[in-house]
Amino acid sequence: MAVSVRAAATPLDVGRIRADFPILSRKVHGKPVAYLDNAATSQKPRQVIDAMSRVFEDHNANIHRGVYEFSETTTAEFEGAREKVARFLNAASAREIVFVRNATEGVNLVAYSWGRDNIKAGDRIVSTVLEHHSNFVPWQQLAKDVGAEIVMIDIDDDGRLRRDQFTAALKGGRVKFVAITYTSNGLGVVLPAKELVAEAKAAGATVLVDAAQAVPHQKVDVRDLGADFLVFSGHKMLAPPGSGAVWAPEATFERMRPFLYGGDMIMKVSVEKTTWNELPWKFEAGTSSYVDAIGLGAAVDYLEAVGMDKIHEHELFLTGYVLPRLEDVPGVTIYGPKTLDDRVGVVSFNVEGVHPHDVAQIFDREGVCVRAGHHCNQLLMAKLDVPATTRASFYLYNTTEECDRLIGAIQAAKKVFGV
Amino acid sequence: MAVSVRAAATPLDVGRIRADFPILSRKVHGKPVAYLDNAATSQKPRQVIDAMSRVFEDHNANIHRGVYEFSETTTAEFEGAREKVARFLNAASAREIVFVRNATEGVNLVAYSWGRDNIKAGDRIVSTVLEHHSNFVPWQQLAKDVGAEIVMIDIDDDGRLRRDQFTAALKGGRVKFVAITYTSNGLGVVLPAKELVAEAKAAGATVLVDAAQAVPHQKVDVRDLGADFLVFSGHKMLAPPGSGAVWAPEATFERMRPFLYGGDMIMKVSVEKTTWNELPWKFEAGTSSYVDAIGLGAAVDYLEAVGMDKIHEHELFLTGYVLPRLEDVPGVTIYGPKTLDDRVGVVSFNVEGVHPHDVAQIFDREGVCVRAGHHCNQLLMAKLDVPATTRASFYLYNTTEECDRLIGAIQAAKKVFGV
Amino acid sequence: MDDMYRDYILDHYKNPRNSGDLPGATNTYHDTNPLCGDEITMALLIEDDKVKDVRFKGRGCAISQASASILTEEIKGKSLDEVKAIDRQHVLENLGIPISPARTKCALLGLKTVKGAAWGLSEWPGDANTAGIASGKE
Amino acid sequence: MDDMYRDYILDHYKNPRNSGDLPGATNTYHDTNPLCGDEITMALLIEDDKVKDVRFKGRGCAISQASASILTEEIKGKSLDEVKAIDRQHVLENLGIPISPARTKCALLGLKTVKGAAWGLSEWPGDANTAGIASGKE
Ligand SMILES: Cc1ncc(COP(=O)(O)O)c(C=O)c1O
Ligand SMILES: Cc1ncc(COP(=O)(O)O)c(C=O)c1O
Repeated sequence: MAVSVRAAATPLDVGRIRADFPILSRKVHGKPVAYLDNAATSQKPRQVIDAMSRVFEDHNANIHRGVYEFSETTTAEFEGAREKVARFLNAASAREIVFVRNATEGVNLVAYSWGRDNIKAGDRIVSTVLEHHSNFVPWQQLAKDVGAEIVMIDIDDDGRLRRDQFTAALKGGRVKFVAITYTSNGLGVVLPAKELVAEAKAAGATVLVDAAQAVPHQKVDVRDLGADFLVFSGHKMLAPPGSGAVWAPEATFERMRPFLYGGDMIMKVSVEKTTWNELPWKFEAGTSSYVDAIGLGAAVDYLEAVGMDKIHEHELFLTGYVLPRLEDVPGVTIYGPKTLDDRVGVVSFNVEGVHPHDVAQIFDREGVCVRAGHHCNQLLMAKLDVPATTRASFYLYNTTEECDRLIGAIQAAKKVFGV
Repeated sequence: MAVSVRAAATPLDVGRIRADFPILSRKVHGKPVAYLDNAATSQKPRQVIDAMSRVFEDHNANIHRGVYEFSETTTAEFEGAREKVARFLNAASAREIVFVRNATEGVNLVAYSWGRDNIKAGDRIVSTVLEHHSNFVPWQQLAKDVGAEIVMIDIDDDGRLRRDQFTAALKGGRVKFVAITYTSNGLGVVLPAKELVAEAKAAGATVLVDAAQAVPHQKVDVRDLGADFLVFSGHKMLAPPGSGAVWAPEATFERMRPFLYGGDMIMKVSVEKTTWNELPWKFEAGTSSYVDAIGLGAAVDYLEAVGMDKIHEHELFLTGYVLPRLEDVPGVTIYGPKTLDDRVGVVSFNVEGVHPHDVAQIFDREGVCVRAGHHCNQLLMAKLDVPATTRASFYLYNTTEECDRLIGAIQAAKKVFGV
Repeated sequence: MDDMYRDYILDHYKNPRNSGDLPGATNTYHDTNPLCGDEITMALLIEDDKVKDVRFKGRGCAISQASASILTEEIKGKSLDEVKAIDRQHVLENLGIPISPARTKCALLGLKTVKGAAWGLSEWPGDANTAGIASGKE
Repeated sequence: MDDMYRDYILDHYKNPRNSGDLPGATNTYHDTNPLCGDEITMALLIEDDKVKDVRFKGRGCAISQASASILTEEIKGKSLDEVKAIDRQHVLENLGIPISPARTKCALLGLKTVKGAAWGLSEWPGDANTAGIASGKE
């Protein structure tokens, strides 16, 4: 990343960006909302909301088979969204982009369709304690079903992946598959995904990269990354829930059996035999969530117009602003790296004497929205030996003023609990 | 159904209903749009569009785990939508409703989760030539994978299911599973689903009913029907694409393994073992399409306010209006029943000398949207021995004037082709 | 909110009543709310079908711990039948603060463990909803 | 639209040129567009690397049949290399009417069968898009 991570100012015109998000002018319990739960889901700009309503108001029709204007227009917008996603990820073609509901469905698609045919008894699957449940449980269950073995890679005290363990696991042999996250949703750590992929591939493994927390926050280039599969969700990047994609090279998708069977993914059906549609439709059965996908296309337009490098820099600016202030509050423990290297704007912490749920509840009264819990990271919680953490996570529309309110809300919680 | 099927007038105030659908005032090629492709997907009323935008503008947050107002409000609306769907179907509880993207995903959920564990080599699966690909291909592929056998039930010349064949198939023994549609999307035939379910269950089979064309058009009561599984899509019933559900009794869902694995469907995750969340969340992995589901809740409200019996009667009124006029056009062949008994407002036909694609293209110029093709019914097309049909399908907002324009468009097509 | 962290709630949280081990307990039940990490072990000493004594150990949020603490005070001396009859509504009312759906499981974990102990369970019998105790989704 | 069903298109549809069997054909290729049921069998008589004669049989929409008919007129007498070089753009322009994405496969089925025959294929080699012939989704 050629981004200065010590920026003393943000490169974004945040005021102008905020004006695009209707929800950001809302009040909660009489206070302006400070939405700091972006790792869970992002808010949506007017441009995305309108792109979706416009379909319904102007030219809604089922896609792909209608020989009439509405259907052709909607199909063009839907396939146009796919082109945008392909371009955004620097994919070789739109045929490498399969739309799914979310990153979770994407991982499961790969597990059912590629995994069941390729992972055998005795094979090893490498995963990490940083994984979101969505990129661990599908592999755990597949391993159980076929008799494969899961090898877990740990983190160091700073929350960084134990590269030595990763290398040793690959050296151990029999590693058929590696499931790694690009960016940890629990700690904000960015993994050296490109290096890990190269190392895994050199050892003969197939690699899936969970980019659910990467694609929204940094420029991700699938050709540069070199993985076999990459998944992400639209709802974390200004798009509606219900949008997301699996990327894979065409040759990989071609060799895979379909996942869901039904309308639109078939070519010819007879009682005896069915043949499949071309890519990417072979993997999209039934009526797509086409309005959500069109929303994703509008979100990509929005993010590109702002600039991914600037968004990343803005988040690091906020993280750099909040970390020292957080460290200054007595009784606060921060989990994960305290520097800005290889990091995104996710800050997990706990307040001594106050359970994260109580922290979040008191924050809510202050209009500050954060997440409290295990963040679908129970393996990480076990490693950190805490039941839960409080997590603040930033996006392009957040401000230092909101960071101040976060610190203020911690003071409020400490006051209520007398700690 | 206690509905008079010979109604000479509609029970609906269609003008008032149309005012709720912004798209219906659109023009296509200079003509007011006559949207007659409702079996493919329906249009959306302002109430549904607004319910969705409101989430984004007012209280969007990821559901289920947020201890703050936005998340609690969105969760309440999402789970409220589930309650509405449960009530609409007369389900015993909201825990019987699993949200999925569409009917197709619903069938696949049952095939992967129930089917793989219960259908064995040598078992028979009964299906029909009326099935949409989405309720045939998943079973065909499962049968292939496990070595089960598919038994197809034919239709008579009127498009009605061959009850004798159905009974004989069950008598033949070894029938483990029956996959039947409630209503044919190709011919508009309503099957005697309750009787078929009872007969199949008496023979010891498990039954899935594809209600994708039933739930939008008639009152469907899952308790009365008595099936083991029922699936439908929201987008055909005024709701956005991306919404839909699988219904099954709790005990059935309890006994099934999960389908998709990941966030939100788990209870406790450790490296060794994962336990599942309660119903229905056990089957909803990752971030739900919660805004689409909230749209489905608003659609159910709308349909209930209008009244399902009246909607059904209105569609039969239009069908009764159009069928004789269609029969009067020389060169037109109608497929499916020409009476109004056990029927919905789907009318399939061909015009001699004009391919359905050319028919639909010329209709488009007249502002009339219909579907031309195989309607994901290739087994039915083979049975009818036609490559494709032209299909007009009605919903609560259609009018006799639009029916007249349909007939006029046929005349236009005939004129262009000189037939 | 201010309503939620009332003095008596915070007092029960910081100074839980009937806290600790109960040597000689006849019925013990442990449960967790894995979604937020709340944990409670409830120990009862039952004699003549009555709750002769009760102690609990736990960790978790103020709501779960205060609710358990309040409940232990209430059940001491009650008959087993009375304890089994306590319902969620009662517990929520007794807490005396507004509980949002997201916190309901926290507020009811104490009751769940009391019931588990009263019925002499070792594991919870299926869906907590079915048992009419916990509710909603965490 | 009026633009689409021009007289010459309808004429080619109703009176297809080079229609029927071609006894002695050296290269024959059949393909379908399963999504709408269009079918075309293209038969070529190749001599000295030239298309000496061509006939086709088909059923389907006006666009697919007229496009095939027009194409047969064009390729007769051409060298194999010239035929192999015909691209989709040329066929669409030659048709002379606006073709929407939904109808592109109809318009290009004729070309696909001509190419299949010219290359002496028995089955299409993978994805039609890859082969640079058909396009978009039906
Ligand atoms: C009878 C029937 N079943 C299933 C489906 C599939 O619905 P979806 O595409 O929404 O999954 C349809 C839609 O055309 C249908 O008509
Ligand atoms: C790293 C990571 N992977 C996967 C997911 C799952 O995303 P979704 O719930 O959209 O499927 C998340 C979302 O929290 C995530 O942060």
